[in-house]
Amino acid sequence: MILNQLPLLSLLVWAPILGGIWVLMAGDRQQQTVRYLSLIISLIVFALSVLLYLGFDSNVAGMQYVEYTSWIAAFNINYHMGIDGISLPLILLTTFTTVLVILAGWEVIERRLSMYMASFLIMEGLMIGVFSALDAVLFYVFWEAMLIPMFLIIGIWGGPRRVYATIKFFLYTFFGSVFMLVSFLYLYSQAGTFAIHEFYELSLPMDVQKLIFIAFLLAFAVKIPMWPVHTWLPDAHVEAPTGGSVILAAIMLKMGGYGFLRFSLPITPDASMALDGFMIALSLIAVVYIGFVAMVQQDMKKLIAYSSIAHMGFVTLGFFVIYMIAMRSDSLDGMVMAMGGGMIQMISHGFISGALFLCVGVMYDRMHSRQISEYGGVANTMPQFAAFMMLFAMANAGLPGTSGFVGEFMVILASFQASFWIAFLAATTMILGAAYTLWMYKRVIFGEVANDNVARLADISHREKLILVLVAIPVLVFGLWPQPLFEIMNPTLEQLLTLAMRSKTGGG
Amino acid sequence: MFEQIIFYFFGALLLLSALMVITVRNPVYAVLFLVLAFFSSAAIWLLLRAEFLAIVLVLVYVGAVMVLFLFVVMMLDINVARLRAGFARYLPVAALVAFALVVSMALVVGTEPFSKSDQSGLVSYGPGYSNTGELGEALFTYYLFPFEVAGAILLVAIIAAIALTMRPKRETKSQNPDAQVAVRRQDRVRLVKMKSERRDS
Amino acid sequence: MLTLAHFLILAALLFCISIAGIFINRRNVLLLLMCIELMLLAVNMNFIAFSHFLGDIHGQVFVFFILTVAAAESAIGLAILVVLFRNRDTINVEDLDTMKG
Amino acid sequence: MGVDALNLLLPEIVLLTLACVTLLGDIFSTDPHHRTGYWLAQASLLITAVLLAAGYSTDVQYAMSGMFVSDPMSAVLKLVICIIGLFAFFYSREYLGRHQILKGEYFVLGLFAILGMLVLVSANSLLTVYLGLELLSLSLYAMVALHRDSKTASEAAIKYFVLGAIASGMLLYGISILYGVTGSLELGEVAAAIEASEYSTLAVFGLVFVLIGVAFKLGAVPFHMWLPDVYEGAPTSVTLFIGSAPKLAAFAMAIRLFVDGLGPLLTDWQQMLMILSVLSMAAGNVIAISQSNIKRMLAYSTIAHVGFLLLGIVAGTAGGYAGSMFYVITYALMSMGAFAMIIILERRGMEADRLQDFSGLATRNPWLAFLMLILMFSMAGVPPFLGFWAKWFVLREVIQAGFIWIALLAVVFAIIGAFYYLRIVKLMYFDEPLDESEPECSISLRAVISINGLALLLLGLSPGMLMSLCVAAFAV
Amino acid sequence: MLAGLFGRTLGRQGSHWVTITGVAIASIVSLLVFKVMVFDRAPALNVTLYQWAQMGGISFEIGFLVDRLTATMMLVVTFVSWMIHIYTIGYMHDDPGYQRFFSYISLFTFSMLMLIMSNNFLQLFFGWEAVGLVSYLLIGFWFKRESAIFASLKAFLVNRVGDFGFLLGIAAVLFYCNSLDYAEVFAAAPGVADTTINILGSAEWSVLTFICICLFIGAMGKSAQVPLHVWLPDSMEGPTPISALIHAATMVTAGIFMVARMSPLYELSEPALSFILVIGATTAFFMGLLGLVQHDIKRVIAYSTLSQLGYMTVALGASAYAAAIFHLVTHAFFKALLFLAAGSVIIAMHHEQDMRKMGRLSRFLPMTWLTMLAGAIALIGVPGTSGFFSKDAIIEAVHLSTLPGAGYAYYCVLFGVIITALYTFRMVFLVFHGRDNVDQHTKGHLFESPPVVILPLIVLAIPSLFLGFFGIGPMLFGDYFADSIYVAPAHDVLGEMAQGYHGVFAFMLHGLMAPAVWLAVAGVVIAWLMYIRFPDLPARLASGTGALYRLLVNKYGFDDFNQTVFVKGARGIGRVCWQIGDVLLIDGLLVNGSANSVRLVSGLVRRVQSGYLYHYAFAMIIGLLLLLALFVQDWSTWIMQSSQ
Repeated sequence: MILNQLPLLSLLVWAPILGGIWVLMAGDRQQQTVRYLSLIISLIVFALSVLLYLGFDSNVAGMQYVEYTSWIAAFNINYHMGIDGISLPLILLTTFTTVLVILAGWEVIERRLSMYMASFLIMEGLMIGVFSALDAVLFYVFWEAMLIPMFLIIGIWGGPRRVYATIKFFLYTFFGSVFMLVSFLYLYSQAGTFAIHEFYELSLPMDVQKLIFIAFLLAFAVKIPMWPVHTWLPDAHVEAPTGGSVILAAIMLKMGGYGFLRFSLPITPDASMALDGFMIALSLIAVVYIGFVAMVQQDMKKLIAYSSIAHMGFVTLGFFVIYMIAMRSDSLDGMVMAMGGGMIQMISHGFISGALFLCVGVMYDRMHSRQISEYGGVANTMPQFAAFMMLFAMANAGLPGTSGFVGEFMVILASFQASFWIAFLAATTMILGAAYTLWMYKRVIFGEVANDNVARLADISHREKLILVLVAIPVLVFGLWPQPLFEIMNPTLEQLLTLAMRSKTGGG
Repeated sequence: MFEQIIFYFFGALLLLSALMVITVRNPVYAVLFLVLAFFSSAAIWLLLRAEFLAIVLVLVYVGAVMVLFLFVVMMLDINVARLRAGFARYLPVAALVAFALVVSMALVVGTEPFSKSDQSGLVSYGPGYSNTGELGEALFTYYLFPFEVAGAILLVAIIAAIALTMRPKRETKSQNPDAQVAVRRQDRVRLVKMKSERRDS
Repeated sequence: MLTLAHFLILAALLFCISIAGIFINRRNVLLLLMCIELMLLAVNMNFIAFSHFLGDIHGQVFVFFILTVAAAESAIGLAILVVLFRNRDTINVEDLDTMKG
Repeated sequence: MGVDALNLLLPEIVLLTLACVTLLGDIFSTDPHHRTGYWLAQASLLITAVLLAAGYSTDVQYAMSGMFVSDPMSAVLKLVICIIGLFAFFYSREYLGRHQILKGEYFVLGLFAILGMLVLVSANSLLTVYLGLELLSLSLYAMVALHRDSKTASEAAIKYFVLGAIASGMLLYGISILYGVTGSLELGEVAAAIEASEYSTLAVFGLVFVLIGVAFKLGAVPFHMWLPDVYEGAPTSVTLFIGSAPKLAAFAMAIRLFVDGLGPLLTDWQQMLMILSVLSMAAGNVIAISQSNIKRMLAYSTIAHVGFLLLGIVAGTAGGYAGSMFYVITYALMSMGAFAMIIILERRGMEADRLQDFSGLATRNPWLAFLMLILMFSMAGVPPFLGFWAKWFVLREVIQAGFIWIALLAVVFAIIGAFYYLRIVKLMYFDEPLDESEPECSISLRAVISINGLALLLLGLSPGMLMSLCVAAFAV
Repeated sequence: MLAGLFGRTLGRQGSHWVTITGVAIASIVSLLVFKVMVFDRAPALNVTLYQWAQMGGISFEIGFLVDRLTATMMLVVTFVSWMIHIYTIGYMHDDPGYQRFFSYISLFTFSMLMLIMSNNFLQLFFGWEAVGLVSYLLIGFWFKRESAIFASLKAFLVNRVGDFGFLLGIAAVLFYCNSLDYAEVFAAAPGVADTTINILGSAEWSVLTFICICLFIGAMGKSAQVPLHVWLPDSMEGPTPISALIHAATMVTAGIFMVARMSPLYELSEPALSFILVIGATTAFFMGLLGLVQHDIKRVIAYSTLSQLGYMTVALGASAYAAAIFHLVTHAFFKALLFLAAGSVIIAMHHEQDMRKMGRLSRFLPMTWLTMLAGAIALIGVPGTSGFFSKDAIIEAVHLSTLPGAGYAYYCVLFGVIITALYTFRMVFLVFHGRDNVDQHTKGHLFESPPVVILPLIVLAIPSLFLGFFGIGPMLFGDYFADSIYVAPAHDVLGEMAQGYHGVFAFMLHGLMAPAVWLAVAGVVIAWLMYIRFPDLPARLASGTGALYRLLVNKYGFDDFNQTVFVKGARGIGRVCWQIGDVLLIDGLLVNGSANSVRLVSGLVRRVQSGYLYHYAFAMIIGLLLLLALFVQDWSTWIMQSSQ
């Protein structure tokens, strides 16, 4: 169809970036125009992504909207982009979230507004680039470049310890990704190209695969983040401005998961199979250990950050439990369910954690405190807000009917097919998750009005209500009817499984 | 035999004076010992049938460069006494390093093929041979390019030396005629209008 | 009889002496310059010896250039030394530590 | 020697002549601002650059009885050197004016230094290598000391001079040994002779001394000691000059000596350089963290970068050399920009060389801050800036050559290095300015630095052309 | 039927009218359904609405299954909920959260229907959690009351513990039966009957047992069986209508319903059945005991609810599903009745719930007193009342059951009866008769509740008294649940009872012969002695049996145990993990540690750059020596030469 002729992906990547530069040029003189300009740009991009979705053929497993032009001829590096069933939802998530973030920063940000908006727009473009790059170098460029705006966002508009947090964030992620670069280069030296799908065909000996896998692991585990390389996340989240936290939680973390699907599993299947126990163990630690840690947090954002880690534990669990399923009971359905569960978990976590951060932001803008102890009885003064927050809290606790439930449900069901104990530990999240989320909710929202600051709180404005409603819709829709997502993903996932299940050690 | 005597004598002299250069208290003596070192090495070069370079070394180098050194030494009146304090402290480590270096260099240079006795000793050229001529020929044909570059280097040296050390004399009072001619009245005389003060008695 | 090795070892010794001189004396920059002259002398010795034993004039030409350059070098070096002395009234090496770390 | 030789040498000859013209023109003009000297110098560089660009050809030609070679590498490097010279003079002018050291000699010496680089870049004989090196170094010594009334400058000069003289003495000693072993000075013949002879030990012995000469010029650990002091002490404009162009020449020197001259000893100098490069990366990155003077910090970062670019040579393949070449060009652009930024930021004749001078720049002048941000991230090797591609290229070659562990080491140090670049960005963007004053500098200066900074971004977005140039340089 | 979705944001009046009409419609519709199902003998209808998700071969769907069982439940749920809507108008009319309340209970009705009408596990779980959510919301309805929100959190978490098992059960079902649809699962169940699962060590479990027990853990959470009962008494912090609707009539019976629904599975696993039996019996007896020492009127009823649930569970365990459901139905009515009556007392006493502050109220609240009495006798199972039939049936069933643990269960339920009678009439006497402890102020304006409150009481009182009379025949011994409940021949206790069943009156006579009735009577008598005749007896008794009494007052220490072990423990672990694991080890040691060490090193190394020329030169020389030593020296030859 006509859409396939249009270079939609390039538009998606470059429109926000150029738009961001435009916004930057507009300067801080007339803030209102800056706001509307950036809002319009983000809306346009979102519309484009919707076009993308409409034109997407969910029966095809392979890449669509492929664009291919030579970039650096000397080394056969190409501007090669395309999307499949796992990148499309993430792109949609990205564009959607950016709109929210821009709305969220509407009146809150006064200092260097244009720069704020611009960095978010530019980051949007880069993130879409990450999700649609099919050339390893291109992917890496987007992947790293994305750090710069985030670094600034946290550092400029962040909280008191922002400098520590942002430098920690940057170095952590940088640390992870350089090893990925090295392994890309190694793969290139073997395959003679940077095309990712060529890497898939490459056959490598076991020990090499393990090394590459570990290099990838460093990069993606830091991003996702997995225990024990997660400690940048709480700091970054706590210090980042609301929008920053939202983007971090909603999209950046997903890149780790995406990376696992796009690189680790297909390129080093044998290593993944060999190390799956290790990965599963880490994931379960993330679920249980972090669950406990989250329970004792005094800072709302920290608590949500830790809960994000726990939830991402499910993602990795879903991705790596497939090998055990294969060993235990060779049921393809189970594996698809595991992976799909992981994917759904990513998407829904994007919405939910984003929403929760927005909620915290709403309160923070009023009270300028994130300490749970300083709140209490907010429901008395902000009933509508309390209702929304209840919804998202429940979603975070994985209540059926919200999208938060779907992923966990799938993953637990699937992991049972691998081993009872994995399922058992994973299912503890039902208790832990409910415990820390609702306990926080109880202490913040319920109870008598704690202090007169709370008493002075005004209920959410129309803008905030709009934002929260916008998020609430997908949370509920995908909770009650996730099928559309599965329709998009299934073919890709099945193909991915075949890639992840074969052995590549032969001959290499 | 005669050559060996000469070699060992001047070699010893060379090393000795070099040692003196780095050990004597007074920089002036140091320079003079350096001159001595140059002389003795010139002698050894003669032994190696490099007359022109030997001469150049003595005339140009000693005659110009060393004198320059002396000049500078004299110009900057340096407190000789302070210059050697705590000298012995560093002697051992220096000696150690130097020795290590000597060993590692001598090992290579000494044990390698150069010491093979089959190699003919010092050759002597016939009467018709002119070292200078050879040198000049090579220099102005084969080595034209380096020669030019060397010229540039000398030019740089000149420029640098002047730019660094020459300072316009401030004490001399020179006059500037055209400034004097160009001067106008109002530059010199300033007329001030003021109310005449009332003298009250 | 004299072999190439004799001259080379002589040069090597000279070289080592000059190097020792460079950090044996911690006071006078001037002496450093002299040590450098010695070093060049050693090199020249090498070249001439080689060129003689190889029966090849190029070595001597090289020495010629070295002498030229060394002259220029010492000129500049002394100029810098003078500037230094004008600025700080000392050429004591141990006083030249305003920049460190 | 025929006409073709003259054609080959034309740029050098023209530059030499014009340098002399500049000298005279400056002497005979009484202009206190030395406009004549300045513009003559710029013109001569421009002409040379044009000639070089016009004379670019991908085949290798020898001239001057084989002492002069012109090949793609030399062509590219010379061109870049001239361009950098243009920029450097441009940046220098106002600075010199502010510090009362605006002299014609400055530009003349600069021209001669560049001439020396050109000679060095296309030297094909041990002799011309030595002479080119000396021409370059002597001019630089003088330029450093040119700020006559500055204590630090003269101290830096004397340190630079003494150590440099020692280094060149060692280089000479090595050359003499090589000459003794091979009985020749022309690099090709040297290589052939070493290939033929069985006494490799002596050759390696010579190699060690030669290598020290090169390492000193590049500033590789442990022959780097001069670098921080000179960078800090010298007038910033001179630091800018020293920090950029001569590195290219030194790289060329390394290639000439090791690859052209001592190719047969590949494995030996590979190992030596490996040690040096790892040491350099470690020392440079680690020490830079604890610096408070930005010129000094950049000096240490230079050392680290040198370590990285040595890796390409360590790889020992044509690709590796191309990688290093790309790296050194990139590095020259970056460091030039960084030092230029220091020049631009200085206020009321106050050197802006403390880190604090950068704090809050983003509020004082967003555009300059943005340029500096580009420079810093580029140095840290973050895409999409050019610095990333440089690291990428070198790493690629190192891995191609199979030194994966070295590559891992390199990236780890790169991470450590990222920290102090980030710190500058942090100062500019996250901290409050010490004073609200706008940096006073001419529009033209801003324009040029903008070109410089954006070049890093744009080249970073499409590095293909430059890369293929570098690859072509070693395709023969 | 989805009336619950209305009435969110309308005004006060609007909200209750909309919701009530909604629920009314719902109940009428369900009445129709009931009729269609029961009297017209229509086949069960099983429809699929839409596909929820499709993963590989497995497809999750949302659909409805309506059969007799469902119909019965629907009727009960909608009817009771209707009554309670009406009641609420009176009870809550001066509460700020009026609309909120209505929307909640309608939502609850919706999700309850969702639960009982689902045709697959997924949807069951949906409803399961949804009712949990609503009960959480409603217990914490007065969110200003610390105790209330604490109770709500507790309820939700404890339920989560149950759901935890439930989810695992579902996972197992999916794994072994490869589907979540009831029909398919039941079809596949016999096939997997002999497969075993290896949980830990070498213990081989029958898969079905595992599944059943997991599912039952869920039921334990919902239906508040020991040890997951702790939330129910606290849940009385919620408004009384809620206590009546959710925590007596409907939600808590979801577990019972579920097990009955899963009868085809349970029938295949005896261990599971006996497990259920024992749990149920324990609950029935010991929770009843607790009812004796409570002073809060609602808590007393709550504990009685617990023990009644225990009865139902026992019935399930004895695979007398029909009896369980029957008791569920009757219990729904009379317990709702009791609660509402208590509620009206509470209104009258101005939200005073302590029975020690009541007494002699029968004069002021005649209607309440009567209805309460009706509820009471139904509860203790006076012959003729509905409670009598259902409970006796259960006792009989247990008597006949042959499963391991049946004996224990039998005595538990038997003595449960006397306890029931005791605490029920203790309550009645304390509140309505005995010593008058009402302070004058309250007495001043103590008057009967408004008609909207009384009406439901009466309406509920009728079925509580007479439902059993008509119900027992068809429900227990007819083929009422023809296709919706499956009982293995081996366990068909009701079948056996059916042999001895000759009509309602015979059953009553037979009941009179049975010990249960007499025990009940004994209980009443004791209560009368203690609280009317010798009112100071209880105190002495309490002091006499100090230890036992304290044990009861502390509710066997369950709460303290949970508080200390789970809550504190969890926080402790969390703190340890955070402070030591994250902050100290990972951040402190690895992240910042490495950073600091680098900074330290750099601080040290920069010293080398001393600024002294000779040090610099020295460094160069050292470098030279190093390189020479490494690459040039061919030591072996050197040694050779030196040895020559």
